[in-house]
Amino acid sequence: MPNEVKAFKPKIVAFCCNWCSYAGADLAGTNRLNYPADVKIIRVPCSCRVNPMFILRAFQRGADGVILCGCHPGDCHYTTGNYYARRRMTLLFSMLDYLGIEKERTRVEWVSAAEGAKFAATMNDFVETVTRLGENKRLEDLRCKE
Amino acid sequence: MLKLSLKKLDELFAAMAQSQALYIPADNGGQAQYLRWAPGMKMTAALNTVRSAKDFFFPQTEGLVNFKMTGKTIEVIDPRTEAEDFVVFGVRACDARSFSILDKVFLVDPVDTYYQNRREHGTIVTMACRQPEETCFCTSFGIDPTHPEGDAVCWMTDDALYFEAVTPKGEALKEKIASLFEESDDAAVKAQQAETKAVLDRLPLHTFTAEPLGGDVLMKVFDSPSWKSLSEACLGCGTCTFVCPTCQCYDVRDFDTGNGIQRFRCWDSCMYSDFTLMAHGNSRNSQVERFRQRFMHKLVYFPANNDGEYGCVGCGRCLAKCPISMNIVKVAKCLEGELK
Amino acid sequence: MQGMMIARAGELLENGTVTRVLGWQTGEFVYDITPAVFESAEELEKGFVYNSFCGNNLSKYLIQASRKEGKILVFLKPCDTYSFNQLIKEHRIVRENVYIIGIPCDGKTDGEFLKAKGVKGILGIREEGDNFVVDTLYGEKTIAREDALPERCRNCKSKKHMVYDELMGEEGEVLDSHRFDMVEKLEAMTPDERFAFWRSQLSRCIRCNACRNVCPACSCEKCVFDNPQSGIAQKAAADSFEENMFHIIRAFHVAGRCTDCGECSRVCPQNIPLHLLNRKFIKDIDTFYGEYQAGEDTESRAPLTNYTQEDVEPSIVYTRGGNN
Amino acid sequence: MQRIGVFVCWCGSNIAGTVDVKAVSEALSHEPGVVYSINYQYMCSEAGQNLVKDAIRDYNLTGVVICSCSPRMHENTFRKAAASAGLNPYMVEIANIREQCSWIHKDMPTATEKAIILGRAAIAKVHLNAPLMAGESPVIKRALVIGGGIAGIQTALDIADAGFEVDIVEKEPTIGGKMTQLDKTFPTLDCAACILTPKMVDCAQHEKINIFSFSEVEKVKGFVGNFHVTIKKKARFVDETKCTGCGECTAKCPVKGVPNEFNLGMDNRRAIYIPFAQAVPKVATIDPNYCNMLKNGKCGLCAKVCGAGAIDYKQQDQFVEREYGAIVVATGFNPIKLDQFDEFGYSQSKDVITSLEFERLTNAAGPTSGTLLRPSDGKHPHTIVFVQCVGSRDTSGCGKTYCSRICCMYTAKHAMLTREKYPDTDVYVFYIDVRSPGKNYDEFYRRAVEQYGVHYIKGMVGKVAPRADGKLMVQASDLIAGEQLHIEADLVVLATAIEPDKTARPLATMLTASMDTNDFFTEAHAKLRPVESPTAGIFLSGACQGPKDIPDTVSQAGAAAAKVIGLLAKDKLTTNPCVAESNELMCNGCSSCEKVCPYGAITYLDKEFRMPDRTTMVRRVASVNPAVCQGCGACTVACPSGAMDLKGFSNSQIMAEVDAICQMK
Amino acid sequence: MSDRLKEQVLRTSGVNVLKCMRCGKCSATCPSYDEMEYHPHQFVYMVEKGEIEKLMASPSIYKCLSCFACIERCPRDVEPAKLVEAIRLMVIRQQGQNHLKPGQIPEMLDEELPQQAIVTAFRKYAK
Repeated sequence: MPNEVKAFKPKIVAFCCNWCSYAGADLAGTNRLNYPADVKIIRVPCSCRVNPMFILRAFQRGADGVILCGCHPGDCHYTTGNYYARRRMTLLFSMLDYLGIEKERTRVEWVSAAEGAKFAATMNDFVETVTRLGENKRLEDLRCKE
Repeated sequence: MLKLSLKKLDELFAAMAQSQALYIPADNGGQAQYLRWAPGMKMTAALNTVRSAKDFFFPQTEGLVNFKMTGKTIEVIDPRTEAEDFVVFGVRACDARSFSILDKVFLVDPVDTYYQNRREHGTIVTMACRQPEETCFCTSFGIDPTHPEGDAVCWMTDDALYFEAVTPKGEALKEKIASLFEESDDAAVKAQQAETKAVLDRLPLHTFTAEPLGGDVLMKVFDSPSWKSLSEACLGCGTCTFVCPTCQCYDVRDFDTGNGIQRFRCWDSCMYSDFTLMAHGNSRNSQVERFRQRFMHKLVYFPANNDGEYGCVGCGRCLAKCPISMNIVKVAKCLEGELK
Repeated sequence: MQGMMIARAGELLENGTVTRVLGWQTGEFVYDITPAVFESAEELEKGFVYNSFCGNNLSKYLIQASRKEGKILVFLKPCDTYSFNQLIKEHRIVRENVYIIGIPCDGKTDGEFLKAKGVKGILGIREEGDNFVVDTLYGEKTIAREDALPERCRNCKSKKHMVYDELMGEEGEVLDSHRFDMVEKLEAMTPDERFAFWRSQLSRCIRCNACRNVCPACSCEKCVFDNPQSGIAQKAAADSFEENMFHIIRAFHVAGRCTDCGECSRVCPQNIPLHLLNRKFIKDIDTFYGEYQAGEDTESRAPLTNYTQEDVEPSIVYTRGGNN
Repeated sequence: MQRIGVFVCWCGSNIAGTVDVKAVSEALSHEPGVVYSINYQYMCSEAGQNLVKDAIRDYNLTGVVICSCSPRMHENTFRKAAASAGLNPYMVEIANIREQCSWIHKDMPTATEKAIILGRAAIAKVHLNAPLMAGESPVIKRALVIGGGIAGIQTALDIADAGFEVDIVEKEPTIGGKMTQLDKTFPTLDCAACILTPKMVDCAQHEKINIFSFSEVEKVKGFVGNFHVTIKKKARFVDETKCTGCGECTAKCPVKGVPNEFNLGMDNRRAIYIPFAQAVPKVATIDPNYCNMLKNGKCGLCAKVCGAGAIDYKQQDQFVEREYGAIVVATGFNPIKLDQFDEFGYSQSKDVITSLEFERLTNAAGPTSGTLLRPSDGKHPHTIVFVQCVGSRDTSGCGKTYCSRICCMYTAKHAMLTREKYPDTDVYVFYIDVRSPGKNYDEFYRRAVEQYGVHYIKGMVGKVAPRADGKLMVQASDLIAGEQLHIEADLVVLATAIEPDKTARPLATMLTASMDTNDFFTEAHAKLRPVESPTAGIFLSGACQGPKDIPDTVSQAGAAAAKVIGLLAKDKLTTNPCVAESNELMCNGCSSCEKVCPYGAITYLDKEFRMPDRTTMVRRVASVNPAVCQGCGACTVACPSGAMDLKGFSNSQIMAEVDAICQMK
Repeated sequence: MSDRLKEQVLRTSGVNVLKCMRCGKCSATCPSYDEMEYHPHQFVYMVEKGEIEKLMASPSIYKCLSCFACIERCPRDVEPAKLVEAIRLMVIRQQGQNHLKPGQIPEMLDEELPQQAIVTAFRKYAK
């Protein structure tokens, strides 16, 4: 009898802005739209609150994928926050890719408060992508896995 | 004295690596460093490694104790695994001397068991120098680079390696590898030593001496007005300390793994603004004071406490690596000038 | 040039325009030059030097120096003037307290670089035409100037001073350099190759902080990596993650502010090509948000404190050409 | 160490149906710092809230974690409950185990495991929470309206009528703005002056309204509720308080050839002038560029004839400092310059005019006293060509990319009025699209076509060439007929695009209000907050926010006034305590944070610091105004040294959540 | 077929026909308007619809003077003249087979022939 291989369950951190994406996630819940429990949401006031440090920290602590959700560009509650977030994340992701770290582990998605379905679909897709990539090995801190 | 054709060097390494880990100076991305030998690995052509050999006994980071937290319970774990025996091959005379300086710090009471453990497991095979650099000044500290200290000593000529065991550890190693060697006289070694010594006399720093400094002139040197100008350009980075074979300061830090704490020590640098930072604040508040600490330690405090032995071995690494080219030689010469 | 500089600095000290001079001082060897402050003509005569080894970018020293009493004269090479401007933009230097003399530069080398070229035991160096003739313990060696210059100078981005109060010698031009060639080469690799490349480089890091402490953009009062409250403080890179973390965050913090002076790579004792990280950000910024050269001026908004509604989406990273 | 209480809500079966709430409260009770953990059917109910309150008292809780529905639902409920039990409301964190857990997962073990992790994250955060106090700032009960056009006037009147003081700052010698120059207004064709001048007079007479005419805003400091504004009263060389506006001086002034800006240079005024008869304030102004007395000290005639002794050649610019609780921007618009449009011959022929010039030509107070005459020869034009979209919807870089929005309607008005007054004229209107979406607008446009026989031609004019005989050769396409037309016209009227007034950009900088690429002020939210600027306390009225016609401008002016009244009606503003805070010891003063702050909440001060080596050093450091900061956190990431942090969502709090979520267990 | 042609026209011309807002200013400004069967604005619209063959067959393409007035005047930067040029080029390319072969050119060269003409000839016929 073959050894039972435990299916890989990725750890996903989702940063959601309070005004659009967190509300979008709530709407997904209200509409009972399923997405994997591997996704855990952290509420931030705005996508521009998310520091690249947080993303690296998540990977250090064992996350396999990090996704940032914010209001659609132009719809930011604070007018311009997501524009800055967009530039920061574009450059950060490009840098991670440049270092040879799988670029599919990071993602930015604009999800409005009305887009519960999009939120669920996005999370399903992201979990699938990260599951395919497997465990985060390139940006891991072994000390945190003891 | 034993002799081995350089063609058989790989065999020698293989033999040494058979029963223990073997580290040799090799190139990594163009930089010489000690690497664990694996078949095919070649020795570097560089005179010395960028980092010194102190890493083997006093690594840059070292786990001290772990605290594992489960809910509200804490478990204390000693992370040390029994160290395996290892051989460091190709250590230069300067680095070899540095171990005796480190021993004076870590093996005196209270003994640092982490250091002691590693020291006991290590066998040092040194290698005499043939082509010193202009930055070398080990002779200023009474070191003979043509005949280094060590558990065993090697000389390398154009075609052969000569081996001589010095300590019981060296003898033990010799036994394991003796079959590869042939007995030889020391004529070739002597010739090479003479040749190297001629070069040593032409080194720009061969007349340098730290002699005028030491514990006797402590306060005079301490209050020198030159510290300010000497340290003015210092960036406060740790390059000099981290490449130094004798710098032994460390800091103890906690790392939160999410499941507990790993307490580790890591090299500290007196050049850093948080060096010896305590609850009340910092005892050396300005870069001048921190800069002074480094050189006072090596040239004054250390000899004062250790029978006149300086805390420098003249390896020249800090001369080569300081981003602003300020170094112990410039400092010592300036202070000595003032003492005259 | 050195003579002119000493003479002019002496004049300015003499007539009271400045009270101090920031320049370079001779050392033990021909190449170990230290930035230094001179306060009199005698000091200048005794130790002031300007030659092919004066690679240090003096701009960062002005953060402290310009806050002291009196005006300070500083000699800035073209690439140092970019750093100066950037620091002015960030209100780090008190401009009124600085008198800048722009000086020409045809590339700076250093002892370590020559040694990497296989020169051992350097005793002296002469510049003969386009060559460096190096007198060593083991005989004389001739190296073409071009080969003796490190990457940052071979791909010099500008011989033009962005700011000065007075200029010595001819003003140069902003150059078309090939400084992104290596970045492009890396981009063309597979992620696995890139990962292997950066691991082999960054694993050598000894976290001496030389790159950070020399960097004119890394001029924080307290670096996040030194600050226990930041949550990411590190004293030593304990493992590969921390090596990556330090260099990613450092590059990110200087993104859009880095003038590409190349000091980080010059000072790295382990010869890690750190400028390739900064240049990646510069190149990305140029491609995504339009050409931007930090330090070109003192007014414009930096790319990371700016935006347009039409900016590219982060997904460009997945979709753009090149190797994945 | 905090003393944390954990409260797990069943939400009936909403949570308890999928999440093993007992297991959750049991698991979380073992977390460090947790001294109390319980589950209950409905935490948000009176009884549930009492559980929380009692536990706070009984167990001396310093932190509370509620595992329940979304914080968007009940965060406030539980904060209030905590406050009533004496715990700082910001010591409460919610773990969302309903919307983000029980409702999306079907499998109980999975959902329970996730709920525990979410609870742990909340506990980790609470450990680092600090009590926060909502601040208060007083409100100065006076508003400033910048711009005295119809937008500014309407806003000022509405605010003043509510009983608050209002200052209007107008850069021209009179208020009234562009509307004073119009003849009739669509779609009802009432005379602009007839509906505007009473409002201008109301302003002048309103005891709560203070008009600073011929004045500009020089400097703005402060924040919502508490602005300090310096107003520059430009020297008009006439004492406003003495001048009666009798007009004696303007009649006697010997300098006659000054182009009259009110009539767009189509006739002349004197060096001392009152812009028009109904000007408010009706006070003369001396134009120093033309006045002989001011230029070379010879003349002084006006001073001699002035019975009130109001002329003051020595008058200087004056600076007035005023305080305001709110500022309304109503800087309006201008037609663009036409120098990029040579094809229409505007600079080559006097008979090619802009629509605003056409307004003056048909206005009874205009240069022709209301008779439509060609500017070149004073003859009656028989063929008039109107060209729409001149410079609007232009992406080539010559004009403006947007639709100027008012041109279709005023062109229809011009065409209609021309046909009505001069039925013998042929009127052509070249259009790309006719946009008439307002109330009664399309009917208005159709009347021009159907009732007045205006020739509307779908197509564009390509060239206007003046001929030697004074005719204008108009070459245009008729896209529907598929032919190229060549019309001999007497007058060509260009419906010129409009752009924000040039003073708007520097003003926006002073106000730290954001602008779009066209220099229109941006609104806080395009749909939901259209009259507010993202900068608190700054409101927008009229065309400074985007092209607008009079009805829309007046509506927006009223809306802006309502917002201002709402603000001024408060004695104090409660500020959101979750704001950014700069640690001066770490701040570099680099200005990165200030650049990304959408609210202008960050200012800099030079502060003296004692250095570790006991010397002192003056450094520039950022300071956040908590009354203005909205807590987005953009500055925290822009700050390289980590000096800037956000209360309630601090770096360490967010990282603690990350850690808890990623924890290996 | 027409899709391929359209794509080719768009590629050669570099024009984005979707930017057109149908104002007709190009045709209003065109000096050759009356000579043309299809007018500048129709070029834009017909390319958008993919009716390239019709345009290729029309003498209109030779009536365009390439004065670029339409390009100059277009408020949307559509550049109709570039479309006309692109369609002309397509016709010329089609005719390629019936005309010179590169091999024929050398013997036709004479001293008087301007360099420009040689280069042009290669450009037109070398394929």
